[in-house]
Amino acid sequence: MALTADHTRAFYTAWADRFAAEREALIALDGQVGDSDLGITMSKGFAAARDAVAAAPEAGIAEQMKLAGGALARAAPSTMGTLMATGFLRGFKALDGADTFGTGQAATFWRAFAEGVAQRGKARPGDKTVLDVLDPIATALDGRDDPLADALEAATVAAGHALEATRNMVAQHGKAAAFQEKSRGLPDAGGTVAVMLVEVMRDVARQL
Amino acid sequence: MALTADHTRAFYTAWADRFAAEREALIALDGQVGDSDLGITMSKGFAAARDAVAAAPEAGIAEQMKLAGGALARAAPSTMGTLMATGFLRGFKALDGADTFGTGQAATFWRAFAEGVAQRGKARPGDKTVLDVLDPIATALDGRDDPLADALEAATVAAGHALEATRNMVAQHGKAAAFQEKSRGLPDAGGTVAVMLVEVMRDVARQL
Amino acid sequence: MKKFLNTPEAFVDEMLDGIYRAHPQVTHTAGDLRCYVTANPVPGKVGIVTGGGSGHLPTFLGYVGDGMIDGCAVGGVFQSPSSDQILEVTKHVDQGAGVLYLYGNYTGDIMNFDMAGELAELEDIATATVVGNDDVASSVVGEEHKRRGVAGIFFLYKAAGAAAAQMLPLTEVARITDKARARTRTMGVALSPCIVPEVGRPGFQIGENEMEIGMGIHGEPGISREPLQPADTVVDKMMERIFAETDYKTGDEVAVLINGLGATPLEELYILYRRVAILMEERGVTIRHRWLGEFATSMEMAGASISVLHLDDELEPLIAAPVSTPFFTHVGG
Amino acid sequence: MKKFLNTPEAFVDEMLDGIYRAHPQVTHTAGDLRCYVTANPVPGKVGIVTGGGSGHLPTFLGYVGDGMIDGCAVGGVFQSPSSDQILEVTKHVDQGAGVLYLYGNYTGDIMNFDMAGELAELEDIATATVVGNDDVASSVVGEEHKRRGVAGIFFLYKAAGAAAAQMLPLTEVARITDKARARTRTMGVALSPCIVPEVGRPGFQIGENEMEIGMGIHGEPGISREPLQPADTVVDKMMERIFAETDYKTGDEVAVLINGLGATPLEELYILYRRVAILMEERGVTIRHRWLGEFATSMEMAGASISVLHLDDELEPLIAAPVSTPFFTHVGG
Ligand SMILES: Nc1ncnc2c1ncn2[C@@H]1O[C@H](COP(=O)(O)OP(=O)(O)O)[C@@H](O)[C@H]1O
Ligand SMILES: Nc1ncnc2c1ncn2[C@@H]1O[C@H](COP(=O)(O)OP(=O)(O)O)[C@@H](O)[C@H]1O
Ligand SMILES: [Mg+2]
Ligand SMILES: [Mg+2]
Ligand SMILES: [Mg+2]
Ligand SMILES: [Mg+2]
Repeated sequence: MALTADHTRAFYTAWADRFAAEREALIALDGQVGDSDLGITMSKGFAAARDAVAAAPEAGIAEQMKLAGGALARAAPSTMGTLMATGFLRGFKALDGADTFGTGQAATFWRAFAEGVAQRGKARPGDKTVLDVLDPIATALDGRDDPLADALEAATVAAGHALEATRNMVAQHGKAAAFQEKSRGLPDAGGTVAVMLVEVMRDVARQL
Repeated sequence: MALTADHTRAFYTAWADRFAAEREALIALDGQVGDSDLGITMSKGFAAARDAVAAAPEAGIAEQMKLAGGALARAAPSTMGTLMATGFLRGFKALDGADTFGTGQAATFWRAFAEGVAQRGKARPGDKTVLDVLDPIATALDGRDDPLADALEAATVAAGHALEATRNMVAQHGKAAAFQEKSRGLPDAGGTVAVMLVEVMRDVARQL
Repeated sequence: MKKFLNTPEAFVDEMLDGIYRAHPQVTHTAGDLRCYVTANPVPGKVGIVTGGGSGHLPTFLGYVGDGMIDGCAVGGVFQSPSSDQILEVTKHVDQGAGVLYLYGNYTGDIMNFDMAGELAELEDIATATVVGNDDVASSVVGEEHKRRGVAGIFFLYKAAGAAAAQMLPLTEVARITDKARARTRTMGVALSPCIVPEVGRPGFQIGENEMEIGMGIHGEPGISREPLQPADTVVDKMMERIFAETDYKTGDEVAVLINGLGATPLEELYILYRRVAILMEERGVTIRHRWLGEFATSMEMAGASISVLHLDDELEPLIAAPVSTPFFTHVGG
Repeated sequence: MKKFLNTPEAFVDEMLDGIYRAHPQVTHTAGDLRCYVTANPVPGKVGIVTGGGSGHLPTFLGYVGDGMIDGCAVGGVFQSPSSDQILEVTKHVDQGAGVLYLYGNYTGDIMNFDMAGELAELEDIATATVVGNDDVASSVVGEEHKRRGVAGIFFLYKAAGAAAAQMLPLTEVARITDKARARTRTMGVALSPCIVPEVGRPGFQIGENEMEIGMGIHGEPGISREPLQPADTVVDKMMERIFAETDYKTGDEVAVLINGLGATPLEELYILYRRVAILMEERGVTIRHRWLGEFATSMEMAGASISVLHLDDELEPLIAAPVSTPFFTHVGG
């Protein structure tokens, strides 16, 4: 079943809840090879995104993404906050006018999201960034035509594997880059966020 | 036996040794209701006094006191350093020209010392200062005519009692004054130095 | 966490409120306390806008004022300001001559300044960008573009501000600032961590007798963790890295900044400076200007950094020029 | 003990060596690094001499410079300078108009300045003395002569320096300085101890969540030890003591100094200032001048103090006057 704008609204509440719950875990994760702010920025950013979407009951599927992107950019202008903002804004552009959100739209959304992040962050695959999880998510959804929940389940599994694979990479960007070899063995913090993003989307799709 | 200038010279080495040995103990004592510097200033000051006296082999009994006073004033210009300097300089004035140092001279020295400290510090008896030990030392020596070592033994005993008595006083001067009632129960730090001063003088007198 | 604050969430905005109450020389725009601008704009002058995370006072906003820079987009503690905020500051300080973006080399800041620059272009405001990357410890020679920006940005603000005050065009201001950038090197050493208010605990641990040479101002790891050594040895180790990649010749002139990271007493900074002065003297290099104190901090972190700008005839008078901001005054000369 | 130093014994003299290397505006006399004097004496002006222990930079020597004071006898950490050193500084700065001794109320300093004054008299140099005693926490009303001198001495230097710069005679400079003294009040709060280099361990302990209101700048005990509270509450408690013994009326003007003790970030000082500004506003009192930063420290102690000078028509222009020292610059106004 494809979702309507009334359904996709639930994504934003669920993301806000999830990142509120993961606040401490993400602080700890970013603290290992970063500056410990990831839990703060993600919980703040997605709370703001939820509020922005909730404040616009008329907003369509794509507009919700635009509102969320703007809210993220303002409330969480850290590296990940800005990248997530860019991703949602690209999603808005790619899906502008869409009435439903099914497997095809999900594939379009995640591809646009990943490309926006790639352009904004100038990272390449293998640099141990969020991109190393976003890209496999988009690829997993590419050309599928099974129901949304099933497709997102596959994407979630791919995301999990991709995150595991970041353990063997050495960070090339952001504050983690300074840790060099010490970053090896740890999953990328931004990639962990990407896994949560797609997990939550899958859970919401399942329940509807 | 009355001492000559060659003998009194030994006071300064012995004081320097004693205050070097007591450095940590005096730091700890001053630390309880003060700023922990007493061990540093007394060890530095009396080392300087020893060196000043050693550098002037011709100096008479009173001149040694003048040299020690000047050295203390320069090397240890803390409260106690300055008071001790004042005491020695008053001793010099009171004994100027003396050829021997016997019980009578010791009485003169300690009285002048105590009076100098009283004037410089403007403390009154009972204020819980070094004066509460210096004054009893001078009084114990007043009018005695027994041998120097015996007289100084009596002065040392008096000093010990006087120091004990400072436990019941509340500090009115210097950094300890801020501790008010908390200073009760503790012996005065400056008074402890005065006891050491007279103990060392007694020990040197005994050995000669 | 022992800090004077009311709530971690209000930390930045109450700090800003305090600053505006204290200093009529600065104000804010767009109804946002975090869009910090000079109250004395100079018509026709190139605007200089900086920005970055809070927690580094007087960096970054402290250099907004007469003769220095014009605006600062203020982020949360150790967080970038948003592109919207940068844009608002840009619009406010633009006097028709364009705006120089001058900030430190951190991913979040770069992305947001880039976004703001794209938006400013749509509003017909020309921008140029210089990104401070003076931290020698953060990447090797040949990879300077990966280096973090730290206290040395002070010299860039000084040079850029003086160049703009001479009413030079944007390209010239950017060229001169970039030259100052290329000639500035910093090495830091940390003795203790700091605490981000909203995190509430230290970002890293460091042993009672340890120091970390090359640590970044957000606690990014440095080159080596070692037992604390005598001050002169610490300076020698730091300056060795700076000397290794500079070509000071006898008779050359430099400007030196000895910066405390937050909890290091000024007394100790002078002990460090003494050794730097001796090392420069040995090389026949003249320290023409020097500043000591807190210029780019990490809140209550203990430690220090040494920045050196290799002067030339063009940069020297710019560094010497008088400036007056609420946080930094130089009477000139 | 985590300090940048070579040996505890060399701490003060190497710091001074660093200062002289950095700042040609000051020099020393009598072949003694610790006899610190301005390099720009003003003929015929009343000289102002201060002194006291090291470990409080920029207090005391940092106020020696143009428009402020003329000399400083520098003691060991938290120790008085000697009477000889005070005398040497006195002789050097005397320009025939006499010398004002201006220092903080500590027994060691008093005794040594008194001795120096007696010696100066023998050399036909007239001296007058004003002893700063602004620390409200250190004794009750009626016993003000027992109060310690802390950061508020900054205002006394400022007033005295400006009065002397107007070429007023010694008695007038002393009268004005004493008026500033009588109208200055300070309250401090400490969050952590500091370490005297030669001692090597903290002078006192304070719990992870405790603060001590009223603690002195050498760690002297204050009024109460309590759990750390929100910044506004801390300010309210401190200001309550100051308001209790001052008679500010609507329309009155004050100067405020928010002073960091050494390890407290500037961000937090602005949060404290914000609340002070609100409290003054509530009373209709104008903060005509304010300074925030480190003015009288206890090395690496965390904490802050608030000083208030109740201005009047005579003091206001003196506080506003421009000054320039290596450690403090005020452009005037
Ligand atoms: N240039 C980049 N491109 C894409 N992702 C990046 C880039 N730099 C960092 N990241 C991602 O950002 C994550 C850290 O995010 P965040 O904590 O917000 O960074 P910071 O605190 O440095 O601003 C990293 O784990 C990585 O996934
Ligand atoms: N006004 C005074 N007159 C006499 N003795 C004093 C006075 N004030 C303090 N003292 C003595 O000085 C001792 C402390 O000496 P010291 O540690 O040198 O003081 P500070 O560190 O405050 O300069 C006290 O224990 C007391 O005996
Ligand atoms: Mg981070
Ligand atoms: Mg003491
Ligand atoms: Mg961050
Ligand atoms: Mg002392």
